[in-house]
Amino acid sequence: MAKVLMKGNEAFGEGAIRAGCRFYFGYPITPQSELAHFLAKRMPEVGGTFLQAESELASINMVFGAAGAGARAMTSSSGPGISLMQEGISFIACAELPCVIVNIMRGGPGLGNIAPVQSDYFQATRGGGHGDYRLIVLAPSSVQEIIDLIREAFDLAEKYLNPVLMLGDGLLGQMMEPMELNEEKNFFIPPRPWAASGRMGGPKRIINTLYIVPEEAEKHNLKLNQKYKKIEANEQRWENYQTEGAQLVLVAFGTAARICMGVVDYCRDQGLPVGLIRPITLWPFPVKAFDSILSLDTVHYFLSVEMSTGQMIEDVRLAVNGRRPVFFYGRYGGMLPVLTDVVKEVKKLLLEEEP
Amino acid sequence: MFKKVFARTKALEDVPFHFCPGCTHGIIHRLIAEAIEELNIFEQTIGVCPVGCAVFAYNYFACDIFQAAHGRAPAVATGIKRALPDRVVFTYQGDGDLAAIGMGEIIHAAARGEKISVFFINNSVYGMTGGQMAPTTLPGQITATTPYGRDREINGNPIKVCEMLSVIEGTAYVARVSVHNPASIIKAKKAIKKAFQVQLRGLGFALVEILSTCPTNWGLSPAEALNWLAENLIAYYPLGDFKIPKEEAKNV
Amino acid sequence: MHEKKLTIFVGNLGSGKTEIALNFALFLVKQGYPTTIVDLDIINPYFRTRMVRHVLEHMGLKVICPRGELANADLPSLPPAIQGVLEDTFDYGVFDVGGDEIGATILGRYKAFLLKNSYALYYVINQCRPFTRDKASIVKNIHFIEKSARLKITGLVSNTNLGWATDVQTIFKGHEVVKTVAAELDLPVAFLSVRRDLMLQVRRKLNEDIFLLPLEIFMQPPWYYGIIDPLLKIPQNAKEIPS
Amino acid sequence: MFESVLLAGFGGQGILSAGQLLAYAGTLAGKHVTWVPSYGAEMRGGTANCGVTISSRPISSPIVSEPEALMAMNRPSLEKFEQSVVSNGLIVVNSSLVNCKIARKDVQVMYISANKLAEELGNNKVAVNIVLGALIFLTQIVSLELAIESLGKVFPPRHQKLIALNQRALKAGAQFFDHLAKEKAG
Repeated sequence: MAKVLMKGNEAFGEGAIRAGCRFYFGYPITPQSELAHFLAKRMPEVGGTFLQAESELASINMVFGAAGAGARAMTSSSGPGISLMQEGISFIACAELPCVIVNIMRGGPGLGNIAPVQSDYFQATRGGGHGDYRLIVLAPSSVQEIIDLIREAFDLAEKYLNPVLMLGDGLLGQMMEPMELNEEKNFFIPPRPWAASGRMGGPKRIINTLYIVPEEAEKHNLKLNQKYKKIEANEQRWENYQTEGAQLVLVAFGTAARICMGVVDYCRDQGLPVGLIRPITLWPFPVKAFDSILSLDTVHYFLSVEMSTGQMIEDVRLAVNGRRPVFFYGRYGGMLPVLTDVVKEVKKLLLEEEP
Repeated sequence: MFKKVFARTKALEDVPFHFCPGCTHGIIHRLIAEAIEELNIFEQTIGVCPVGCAVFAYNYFACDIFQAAHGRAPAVATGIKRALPDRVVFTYQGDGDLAAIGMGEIIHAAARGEKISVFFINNSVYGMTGGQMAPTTLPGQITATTPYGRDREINGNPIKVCEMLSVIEGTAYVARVSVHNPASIIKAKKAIKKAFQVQLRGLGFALVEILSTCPTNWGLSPAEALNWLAENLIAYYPLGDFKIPKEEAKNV
Repeated sequence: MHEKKLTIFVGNLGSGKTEIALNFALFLVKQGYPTTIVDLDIINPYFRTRMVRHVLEHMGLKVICPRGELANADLPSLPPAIQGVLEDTFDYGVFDVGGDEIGATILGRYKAFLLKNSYALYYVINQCRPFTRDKASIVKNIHFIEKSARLKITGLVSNTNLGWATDVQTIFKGHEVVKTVAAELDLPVAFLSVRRDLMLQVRRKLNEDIFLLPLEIFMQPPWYYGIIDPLLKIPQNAKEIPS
Repeated sequence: MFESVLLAGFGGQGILSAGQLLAYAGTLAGKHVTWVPSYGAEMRGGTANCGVTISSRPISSPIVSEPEALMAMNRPSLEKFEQSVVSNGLIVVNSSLVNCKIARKDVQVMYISANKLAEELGNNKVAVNIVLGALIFLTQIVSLELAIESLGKVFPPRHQKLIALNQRALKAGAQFFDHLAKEKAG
């Protein structure tokens, strides 16, 4: 198939349509508005529904309604809007409904700015809202990967009856890359016996998140937790880039990972033994990647490179579990790590730190 | 031979209500269920219940049903109706749910002319959380959070939901009814049925505000509460149709 | 002490109404009176009679409170059986009402019934609580509660305490304030309640003729469950104050 | 071999579209391509810039922080990015809007009065594609033919007139230095 040149935000939209999503509810916010613009045009072409809600509170609850009624639904926003959605996301996770939420991160806290950051990592990977729940979090790092992963996002949501969050940043949403479109027709939406879609002669279905008796709420929490354990065991995804023989392994996702790939290329050209682990699932965090790389015994250090003051590093440390030192390099508030600065940091570690 | 003159509606489950004795939620549940049965729409109806005293409505209505976050029922109903346009979707919301935290959702669902039926239960007080001030609490009315009576200077003015929504273009039918005596209950039933019919005919957004009692938080016996409703609530919130479908308006 | 068939306890938040109501009801049971306790607390989400329903029933008390999942709900949901207690001419009824004038509002709906029956409406005072430190503020609160309950208080209960940190001095100091309130409003002090382990000391020092109600403490925070007897004896380390 | 280009100017000059045109041409050539815009407060009215990388290898970082070629459409963007260009790199300057000379000695600098040439073509707005044509000619990052073909991707078919005009602009820019080279040679 011929390649097309697409913006990241557009790829989220086209990918969703090719994954069989026919319901989008959202509210504009920079830097993800192109996703809404794209779907406003595209949804009517495929007989789908695009609805601009009055707020993020409403859009996530429209997703709750549509998903509970059996539809494949999604919404998207950026940090401040995702914060407003947390109540609804918690409800959807509790009610075990499938849906996809896209967060194109922007600078924060507060109103912040519209520059690319990765500072919603904690919010995304720790559930985000109230209560004990998790979202499956996918972090693409190229436009091609956006369109490939969003289909997987819908399938995972369906498989585990759990919301899936796709975490990108402003740069990933705004940049253009050529990519190959996947086949449109072979998405599969399984039957939904749990959907409250009108009894139509069948049994009564209730979409509910109220468990007023603590004993029952504990049981439901346990059920959710068992599901999360299964996801942790089965769904860790990552990419190893030049990790063979690497003494220093960078850890980065999304845009930061793209920059780090450049760093690795540059360092390898200079004969420096540097590699990269790029987590693709942020939750479940790819602990297995670290176990397998540490078994090789060549690695001396890890360096977590993030567009935040250090959030993913906590998961890196948990995964490394004291077996090697973990260092941090980050830029914040919408500033991007520059290739040469990361290289400087790498050289400093390789030359100055005792292994 | 005996002739059966009264039977339980199949749109309600055969379980006891949790509502306090004398609370009119039970009557309203029953009226909605009867309307669903009489219009023969039970199999395709999907309800959305609120947070508030009616939070357990999903245990009572026998149709498919959602339990929504506080105030978000109109957004949830929008999602359902857009996904399944041939189903009948209704929300059941109290005054805190609809007129305070969920004001944004209800106004925009109305403005979009969302084809849903909204039943708005107004008893001028927060029942669930212990009798605090509602957006519809009357001036001077004592509640847990207005111990000296609602003062307009401090707490502002009550919101008249029907009057407000009737000027929005997307609404097709807006009416206020009460359930304080048999005559008003018959009228309420008619309005509820009409709200479903407006949806079935695809005319747009329909809302019925139902004045209701809360003997427990008003501190009145059930009989006194009905009188208080008639004397005070109706005086402030006049009953009647605020908007009827255009085609009917022509005939009048 | 028990000439009235219905006894209703009201008071400010944290005054000890629930403990008083439970102990008073159990006292009636021990005297051989068939007694029902009604949990009318729609205010407080925790520390309600319904939490210890099984223990109370084991001790011979009838308990009326929302059943099943509703017991955990923060909804009023008054059981219709309450009406039965009001109309019963044989059983004794003890009502545990929620705190402050907000909790007392609920009595308004039963006013018609209460007027027909003989009842005692007791206002419980813990002088150690912030809104009831002195005579003036106690009198003010009594008026608030009478207004929202639409009923007149018929007696006071002297229940000054600091939880596990209570000592005899605290009790007497509080009781003196309660007596001044009683004098001002011309109300009797129905009884003085004292934690069972302090009874002997109080009785020794007391030089007035007043009924002493010994208290077992039922409303325990969960971390006490491990160190006390299921039938709620005084904890070993009674110095520790549960927050 | 040029791979990374930074296009910079002020909002409204068509910088982002010119970058897209270049990216499309790279895609048609079967190369690996990335296009990254600047945005933020700069998006409206201030300086606008975008980085385009075209390579036969997979592109690791899409961010063009040290461009091999810079296309400066006005003075503020030249001042902002002049120092970021790699040693032995290329800077193409729109001399219609930049009235100073560049101090750096380690880069090749080419001046083209694009707005004047655009006016000669009848539309001031195509200045950006005149400079782009020049840049393509000087760097050979893609072929001019593919850039011309890509115009059909950037403009909808109903804008046939604009496509033709921009085609002339690209060619004019390329020919400007072609003639200059031939004059020097001749």
